[in-house]
Parts: sequence; C-alpha cells; structure tokens
Amino acid sequence: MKLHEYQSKNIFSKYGIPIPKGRVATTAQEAKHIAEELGGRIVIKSQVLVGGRGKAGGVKLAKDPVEAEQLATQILGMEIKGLPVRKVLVDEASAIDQEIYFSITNDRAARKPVMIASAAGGVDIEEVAATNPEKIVKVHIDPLLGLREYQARDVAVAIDLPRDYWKDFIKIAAGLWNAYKATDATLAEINPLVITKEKKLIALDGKMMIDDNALFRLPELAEMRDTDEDAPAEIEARKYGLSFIKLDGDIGCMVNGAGLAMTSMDVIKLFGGEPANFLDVGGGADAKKVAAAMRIILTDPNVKAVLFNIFGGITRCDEVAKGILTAMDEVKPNVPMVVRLVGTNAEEGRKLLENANMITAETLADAAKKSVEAAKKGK
Amino acid sequence: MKLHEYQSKNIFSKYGIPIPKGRVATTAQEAKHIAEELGGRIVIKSQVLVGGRGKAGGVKLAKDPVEAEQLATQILGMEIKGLPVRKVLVDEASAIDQEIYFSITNDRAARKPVMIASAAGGVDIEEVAATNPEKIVKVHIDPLLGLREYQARDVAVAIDLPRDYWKDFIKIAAGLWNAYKATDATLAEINPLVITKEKKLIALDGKMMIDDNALFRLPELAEMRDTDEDAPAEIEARKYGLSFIKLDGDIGCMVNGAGLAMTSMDVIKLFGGEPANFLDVGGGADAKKVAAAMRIILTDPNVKAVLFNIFGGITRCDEVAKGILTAMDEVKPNVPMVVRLVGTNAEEGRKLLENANMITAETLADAAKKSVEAAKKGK
Amino acid sequence: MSILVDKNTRLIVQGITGNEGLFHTTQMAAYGTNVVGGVTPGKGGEWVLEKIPVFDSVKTAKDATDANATIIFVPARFAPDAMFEAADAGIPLIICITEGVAVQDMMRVRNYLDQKRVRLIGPNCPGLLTPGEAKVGIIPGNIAIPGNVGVVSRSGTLTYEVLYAMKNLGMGASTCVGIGGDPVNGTNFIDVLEMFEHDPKTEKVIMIGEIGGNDEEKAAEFIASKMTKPVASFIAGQTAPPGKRMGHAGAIIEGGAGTAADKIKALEAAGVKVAKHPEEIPTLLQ
Amino acid sequence: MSILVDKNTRLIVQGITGNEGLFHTTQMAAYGTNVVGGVTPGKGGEWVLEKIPVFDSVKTAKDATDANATIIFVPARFAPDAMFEAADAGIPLIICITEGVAVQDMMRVRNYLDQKRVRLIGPNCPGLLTPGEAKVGIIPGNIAIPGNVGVVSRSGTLTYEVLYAMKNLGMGASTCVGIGGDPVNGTNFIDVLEMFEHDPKTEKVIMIGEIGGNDEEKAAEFIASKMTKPVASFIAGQTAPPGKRMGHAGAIIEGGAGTAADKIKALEAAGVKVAKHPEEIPTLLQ
Repeated sequence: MKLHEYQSKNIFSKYGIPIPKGRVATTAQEAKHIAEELGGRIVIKSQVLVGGRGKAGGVKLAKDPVEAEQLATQILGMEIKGLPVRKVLVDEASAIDQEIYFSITNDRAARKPVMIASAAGGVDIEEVAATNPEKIVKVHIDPLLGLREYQARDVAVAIDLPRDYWKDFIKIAAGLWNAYKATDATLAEINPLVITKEKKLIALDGKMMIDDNALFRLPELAEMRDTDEDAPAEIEARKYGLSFIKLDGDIGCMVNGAGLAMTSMDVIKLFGGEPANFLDVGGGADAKKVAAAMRIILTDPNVKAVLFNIFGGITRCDEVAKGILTAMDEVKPNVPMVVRLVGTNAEEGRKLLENANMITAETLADAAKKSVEAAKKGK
Repeated sequence: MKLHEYQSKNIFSKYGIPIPKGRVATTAQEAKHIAEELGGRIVIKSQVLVGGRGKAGGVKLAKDPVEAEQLATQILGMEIKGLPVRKVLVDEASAIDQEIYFSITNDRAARKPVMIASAAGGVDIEEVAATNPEKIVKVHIDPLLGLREYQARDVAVAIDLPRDYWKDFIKIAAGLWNAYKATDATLAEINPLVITKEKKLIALDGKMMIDDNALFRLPELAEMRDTDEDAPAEIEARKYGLSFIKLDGDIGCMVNGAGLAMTSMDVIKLFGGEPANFLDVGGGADAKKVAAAMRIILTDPNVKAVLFNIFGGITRCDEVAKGILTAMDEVKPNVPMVVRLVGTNAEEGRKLLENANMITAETLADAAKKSVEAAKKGK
Repeated sequence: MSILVDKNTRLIVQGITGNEGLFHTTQMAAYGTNVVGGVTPGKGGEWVLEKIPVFDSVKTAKDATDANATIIFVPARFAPDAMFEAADAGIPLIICITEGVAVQDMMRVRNYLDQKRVRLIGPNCPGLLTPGEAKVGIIPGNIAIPGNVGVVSRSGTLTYEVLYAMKNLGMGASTCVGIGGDPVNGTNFIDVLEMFEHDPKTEKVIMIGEIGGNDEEKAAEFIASKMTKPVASFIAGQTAPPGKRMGHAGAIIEGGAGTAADKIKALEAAGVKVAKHPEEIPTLLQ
Repeated sequence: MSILVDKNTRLIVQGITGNEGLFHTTQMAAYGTNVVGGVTPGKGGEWVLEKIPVFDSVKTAKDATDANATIIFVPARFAPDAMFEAADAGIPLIICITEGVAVQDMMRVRNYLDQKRVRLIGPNCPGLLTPGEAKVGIIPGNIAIPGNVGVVSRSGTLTYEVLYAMKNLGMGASTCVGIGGDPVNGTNFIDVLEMFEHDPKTEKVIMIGEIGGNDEEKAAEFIASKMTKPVASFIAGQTAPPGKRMGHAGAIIEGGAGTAADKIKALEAAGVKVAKHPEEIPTLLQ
C-alpha cells in the first residue's frame, strides 16, 4: 500500500525527522489560509500516488497567499496520469544548498533491511543506480539487532556529508528506521533530504510503502489507503481477499494461485488471445469467494469469454463449482465460459457443472485455445 | 541495586502485571487510611532490603483499619537484621489457592536471560533448587529476539499450570520481560505469583535488582536507591566511583583492581591479620579519588594500620602518591602506613613518598606481613 | 533416497486442529506420510484421526514423538512464532504453507533460523512431495508418480500443472519442492538444485520460476557452473504488465529487473531448455 | 607462534584520541606493537603520535589499514556499539578494555558476535601481552619477559602481580590473556586453555581465577580431560564475605556456589597446583 507524501511526512515527523512547516488542503480557500499562516514563499504540491508530479505541472511555487490560492485552484482541478488531484500539500518553501537521497527498504536477496543513500538526491534514484552506481551507498541493517548509530555514520561518511551535519543525520536515520519498523514499511524514502541555506537538514519529500500483509496489526495505517489508483473492481476484489488486476483484453480469467494465474494469461496470449484481467482466487477459496470473483469478472463489458482454470490443492474443485453455479444464477452471464477442473475433488466439481452449459477442457493449452476461439466468436 | 517490594510491584503494574491493591505508608496513621480505603482484610509488610521479613515478624495480617494501625505502629518501630523499617506496604489480603515462583534473571553461563519457574512457589527458590531441582523449570530467552509467546506457554505447560490461566500467565510473562528489559534488571522476580480463590493470577510479592552499570540510562530508577543497607562510608565511596565494603578487621586496605584487592585481603589473613575493608580505587585512579579513598579508610576507628598496594597499569603510581600526600595533609593520620608501588610510574611515585614517613615493601607478601605487624603494634 | 522427505520422515503438524491443518493432515496420512503428532496450544491431550496425538507445544511434541520435520498451517499472524518455536525445539526441517506472512517478520525469522542451522521451506508454498514415499504439504498426491525428475518451483498450482503433465506422459518425480513465492523465504532455487545434483535418485531437473527478483538468474549461474544434470524450465508472467503486483509479493517487476525475458535469456545461456507453456516442459526432457 | 597476538598483529585503537586511548596507544607503540590506525568519529584525517592515522569509523580504518585486531577504550555506554561496529567491519579479534558495560548489553553483544565468528577478549579486562612481540592492552610491558608459560586471568592488576613474580624468578610468558571479570564476556578460561594446549610455544600454564560463577570449575573439568600441559592456579577472594559485591559484577557468591573453596577443590581434583598467595604461583611450576 502506497502512502501520500503528506502522510509519509507526517509519519516521519512523528519519529523526529524534520519536515517543512505545512499542511494538507482539499480546497484552494484552505490552501490560502495555510499560506497566510506560514508566511513567505509557498510550495503547492499535488497529492497523487504517481511519480513525475513535477513534470506534469502538479508542483508549483507561490510568492504569496493570493498566488497560492490561484495555483491550488489550478492543481486541484488537474488529473495526473489519470488520477484526480483531491488534495494539495501546502509547505513553506526551502532555500536549498544540497539534495540527498536517503531510504530504507527491504533487500530480498540479503534478507535484511538496507539503507540506501546518495549525494545525488532529488532525482530518480533508479536512474542514478543505472548510470552512476558508484554514487549509491548501501548499508544493511540486521533485523534482530536494529540500526546502530555507527551504521548511520558510515552512510554519512560514504556520501561525504559535511561533519557538521552528522549528528542530525544520525537522528534522521534513527527516525527513519523506527518509522520503517513501526509501520512495517517495504520502503521509507526521503527524496530529497535537503541541506538548506540555513544549514538545516529537512525531509523535503517523502514516500512510504506499507506491507499489505502487515496491515492486520496497523489499523490506523490501513485506514489511510487511497483507492484512487485502483480500479473499482480491484477495490471490490480486495474486500473478498481476491487478488485482481484489470487488464485490456477480452478473456476474463479466474485461476487459483498467482503463478498459475500468470501462466494462464501467458498461455492465452500464446494462442493469440488477450486476457481481460489477472485474478487469483487464492488457496482454499470457497463458494462465496468464487461467486464474488465471477461477478467482478463479468462486470467488465470488454469480457467476451471467461476461462476458469482451477487446479485443486488447498482449493477444492467442488467448492469452486458451487461458487460458479451460485454466481451464474445471480448474474445470468451471456458470454461463453470455458472451465477446466483438475486435482482435489475435480470429479465432484465436474459433475456439479454437467448441466451448466459450459465448455470443458482437459489441459491448460486446450482451455486457453477454446477460450480464445470463444472470445473471437463473441466479437 | 536492590529495589523494595513496593517499588518492584509498581514497576510490574506499569508493565501490566496484576498486583494486589495497596500503597506504601511511612506512618501508622497513613497505613490506617489506606486500610480504610481498601476495606476487608489487610496485609502490613515491612519494606526493608533483606530476606526473611516474615520470620522476623515484619509481615502481619490485620482484620480491620484499627488493627492495621496497631500493627503498622509496631512494624514501623522495628529493626530487621540491623535495618530500620521506614516504610510499610499496606496491601489487600488475598485468598490463595496456589503459590508459584516466576522470575527472569541473567544466566551468565548461557549468556542469555532465563525464565525460572516452579509450581513450588512462595518459598526460598534456592532451597527448592538444592532439594528438588526437578521442580524448577528454566527457559532461555534470546536477547536479540526477545521473549516469544510460546516460550511463556512452554513454562506454563512445564509447571502444570491449569489451562484456564495460560492466557493471563503469558501476559504476565510478557510484562515481566518488558520490565526486566526496560529497567536493565539482573533479577525480576515474582514470588509468589498466586492463583487466588477468585481464580485470578496476582503478583503477591516482587523483587527487582537493577544493574548498577546501566543506571546512567535509568535516572528515575537511580533515584530509588535505598542506602539504608549500605554503611555511610560505602555511600561516600560510591560518590567518588570507588568500590568499598566495610569489614570487621583492623587493617585498612587501598588497592587498585578488584581481584588484587581481594587477594590483598586474602594475603593479610594468610599472615594472621584481619582486613578492615575491601577498597578498589579502580583503573586510572587520580589523586582526588585516592585522597577520598584514604579519608574513607581513616574514618573507621577500628583501623590500626593501612596497606596501600598499587600495581600500576592504567593507574599511574605517581598519581596515587600525590593523592596519598594530599590526604595525609588533610587527615593527619596517626596510624602506620605500609605502601607498595609497582608498575607504571612506580619510581616517580616512590620518590614522591620518600619523605612521608611510610613503611615500604617490595612484594605483596612482604607488604601484608608488615601491615599485620604494624596493626598488632598499634593495638 | 530422494531429497528432504521420504519414508523416514517423522512429521508433526502445527495448527493440526484448524480447518486447513486437519484437512491436509487427513490427506497426508492417507498418502502414507508418517504424521506422528500435531500441535495446537490448549488442545494437548486430544487426538486427531483417532491415532495422531495433539500437543500444546512443539517442544512437548518433539520430546514425545522424536519428530524430524514439521509443517505449519497456522494463520499468517501466528506463523512467525510457529517457525521460531519449531527452530527452538530443534526440529531440523520446517515447512511453512501459510500465505501472507509480513516481510519484516520473515526477515527476522530467516536471520534467526540461519543461526540455528534449520532448513525452512516456504512460507507461502505448497510443500514437498516425494511420490510414493511422503507428501508433506498440499500438493495433491494423485497427480504425480515416482520417478527420476526433481522438480523445484516458486509457484503452487503451477507446479501441480507441471506434475500432472509429467504424469500424463508417464514421467515421474523424485521429489517436488515448492519453495514459495515470497520475497524472503527459507530455501531458494540454488539450495534445491544443489540437493538434486547430489541426489542419486534424481537424473533430470525441472525448475519453475516466475517474474520478480533475480533468483532465476542466480540459479542460471549455478546451473552453468555446478550442475551436470539436465535442467528444463518455465517462467510464469511473461505477459504481466510491469509495476503491478501479481499476487506474489515477490513478483513485482522492479525497474526493469526481474522480467521474464531477462530470466529466460539467462537460463537459455546456461543451457537450460525453457518451455513456452507449462505442459511443454516435460517434453523438453524426454 | 604465541596465541592471539604477535609481531603480525595489525592493531587499530577505538577511542584513540581519548585520555586513556591516547596514553595506552603511546605505551603500546613504544612496546613495539604495530598500531596501524585509530578510530574517533568526527576526527578522521587527524594523526596521533605523528604516525598513526585517525579514522571516522572502523570500516574506513579497516579498509585503509587492513587491520586484523582492534582494541576498545571508549566509555562504557559506547562500548557495546564499538564492539558491534568492529564485528560488522569484519575485524576478527576485538579486545575491549572498557569497564562497567551493562550486562544486558553484553548479552546482546555476545549473541551477535557469536553469529559473526569473531573473537572478543573482555570487556573489563587488561588485554593481551605476548612479551617481546606485542602488547595489546594495558598490562605494563616491563613486568613480563618472553618465555614458555601461558597466563590466563579473570583479574587485571592481580595478573600483573603474577607476571611480576614470574619475572623476578626469571620465568617468562608466551602470552598473557586477561579475559576480564564480567559475568558475560567474550572469551572464557576454556577457550584460552585450549589455545595454550595447542600452542607450541607454551609449555606450562597459569590460570588466575576468582570467586563467583563456575568458570573455574568448568576449566578444571577441561584440564582434567583435555590438557597435557601442567597448570598452576590461584583463586582470589578466599576471605571475601558472602553476598557482597567485590567490585567485579561476576564476583558474587550466589547461594553457596562460586566460593573459592569449591573452586580450589575442583582444581586440585583436576591435578592443578593451587597457590596460597599469588607470588607463590610461579614456584609451583618450577
């Protein structure tokens, strides 16, 4: 789950990391009030969960509250990469001496959290990593021991941070580690961390990503989810614990297991079709979950055929069949449906579907071919 | 540093461990008020830092506030093993079904904290360990991972705690671990942890010992120190960072290093003398510290002779000699003094003391013999 | 000898009285796996399937049954402690089926287990199947037959697909190992490839990968430098859109790395035949 | 070869610009120890004794000097991090002189260092002296001469006493190891006894113990079962009153265990000659 800049920076601040003075606003009027409170020059920043806000015109500098209101009006009317701007962050403008990149994230290969830093901050760090890898510093953190002061100092030394800033940098690193840990973050990023002309370190922009698997213990964070970037169907799917991603094709897919779901998409393409979605009903899916999955697939008007590919393990094929029947009763689909059931209780499942007027298939290749044909006929 | 029962139980309570209702009182009047507040039967418990309070008559049961006042008057007038009772804990009395022993302490051999528990609680656990070791359960805790729930459950299973109490016991274990960790305890002990007739688990009595080396980060705890059990000279010594223990003999000792200080005592005894104290001036002792040490030794009227045994390493013998001279100027001692200086800057030290009218010695045995002789003459 | 599990495996089931635990214990026992006990705190003393004793803790279960492997079916929030508990009790092989374990938890688990020299398979995996000997996990027993092909996979149901295709061709498996698709797990491709390389019962290997991370690339290096046995492969997610999360936390295409194309290229350079669809894999080894 | 340190030791000093660090660096360098660098955060780039470079971190010091040992002179509250830092930087031998480290800190340090396979001596110890080769610690260099007696001790100044008595008898030391008197430390008697047993330069051993704990009893068992070289010993604190803390946190007589009498009995049963006072020890080995 991604957090907005203002949410991320509020978390940073809670953990002792200095951020610019400022607040979030949902109207231009509010933005003006905040600008009045802050005084001086102001930055208006669109809060949308995509990169490249600056290039898209979603970040502007205002010299006074009046201009702040004008710009906020403008930005709050924008759409950036398809997402509506519902909020702007109104921050005091900082006079910047240097921009640093600093983050903590998971290094899956090392199985440890890692601090990543670069004196070349403010830009896309993946680009720095690709073009100037020597400018990137990585220091791993032992997950049982936690971040130690000398590790933060090692980072400061390696990015040639002037000595006067070490003490503050070490505090910021400790704050970022605590924030990362307390929020089960997969990424806690300050970019840029700036040295201001007043010789202060400030987190000018921030980004956090939270591990969805940990939200059960983070109820306050779970409420912060912004679903704007998700298709309505994806939100609906999440309610039922389904993993769903909308795509542009015309063959709806319902598969159990992420790997098999991706593979089913691959095989549909291999035989000339285009999948309409990725949908993993998960392990041990029951009839209720399967029915919800089917409703979600069928609400997409592009869908010309549906492929059910279920290989029973934890999931029992008879349960899946029951779910399909329930959903058909309810939704009365008018597209052809190809079904393939193998594994746990497959025989029972097939029997249940015998009279449901579905196309059956033995192998995955066969099922994919049949669904591609069916979709072509439906056009 | 030892904490009183009431201090330990307050810490327990802060970490979610249930304790009896009650408060500490310094007067019988106060004890009566607390008893009135609590209602019902009352326990009056002397707060002194020694074991065996019960046997000494320092713990009494009162049926009402009037009797509570009487008993508090009585107990507040007591001395237990030489320590005055300055405070009593006034607790509601509990109806007890079972008494359990439960503690967390450091296992130096395993280099890990260890939970110790026994279904045979309420008595001296060392006695249980000696007579019925099979009744004692030990479960080690990884200091980097911390206590895990299953470990507490393992303890509950091993002491045959009825299943209904597991949940509460696991909470108590977590609380005790957090208390142990947060206070840098060397011992956090609940004895007894009782099951009441009302089917509740309560920490009826508690004892904590805090690592003196960690008090720098525990200012609130450091203030709780009760110095009653320490001789005034020991308190004075602590101010200067000296390690001092008063003993019953007549030869004052000032030595650098705990091992050498103990050895100097051993050798004094070996040659028929009795040390008046243990005193380690520590590594790198300067003139100020040495002068303080000498003042402390000489305030003991039993002292008939003083042995200085300094083997310079971190400590420099010339610094020690300067301290001795400063103190002699100030205190004007009238007991014979035997001095032995070896190691770092010993030559310079000896030169400084040349005119100070001291008995010098080459070896430790020689120094011990001379101090024994000097003390005998002084009698 | 196959790898990891066989007739001599003495298995306990953590979470044996839960829905999934009970269902799969029944399946495993029916397959012939030697399930010697189960653990559900608070239910010690009960019995499952009339012959499998339930214990309150892994320690008591291990003491009573001398188990040498454990399989975990507890919910995600309890799975980390289940793994710690098994490791502390000295069980040398832990198979964690549970899906959805938080990644920071898994980093702590993995770093702790590494100190104890414990083999962890999973989490978020289908477990192990040595056809004809032991089923320790949720792979349907009837879709595979004994044979000389070692199978290792990051995916669950996709693995079944491959085993089933093998069976349809009369091709059997020595052991099938589902290592799971999580970003931090206990055992990776190289660990298993090495075991297969040294296993006399395994003559060929199938490796099933997917997008995300670079474990397949590392495996390719290992195959090129250390393996003498032929390997065939399939990579799932060739058509997945970049940046989207395809169910497995590990399957994110991060900044161009971890794509199916990269992986396939690395594998083919290592002499591995890569199939176009899963049912084609077995034919590449014939 | 003696044990742990010799002419090939490349030493860095953590806390080199502090009072104690600087004083003892001077002493060590004067003795001939190869002090290749020092660490004081914020003072990187400075020089000590005009020839020893100061670095901001152990990592940069190690990178620049290829140090293979470090000695720690920082205050107690910073000592745990100093040990973690040295271990993380890959220094295989850490000597911590610092006194007064909190015991819970030391448990964390020791458990972490055990994962890294690092040898820690101390804390709260006088360090190491291989006479004529290297002085890595605070043992005065002029009180010992080279020889064939290995010395291991829990005490500081008491050790000097013994070395000095040896020298006065013309008896030299191979290496003297002060393991420190803290309840949790890096290296215990058995570790060092084993090194001495395998060290061709060591022919006899002196072990100096004190009251508290049961390390001497364990050492006695080791001596009886594993050692071929003669061992003489002394136990400090024979007249210490029970229950009182004699300066060293480890020297508490806990419920009758750890008394000098118990230790002496165990050692004598293992064939160790135990001296009545420290100056007597060397004579027992003549």
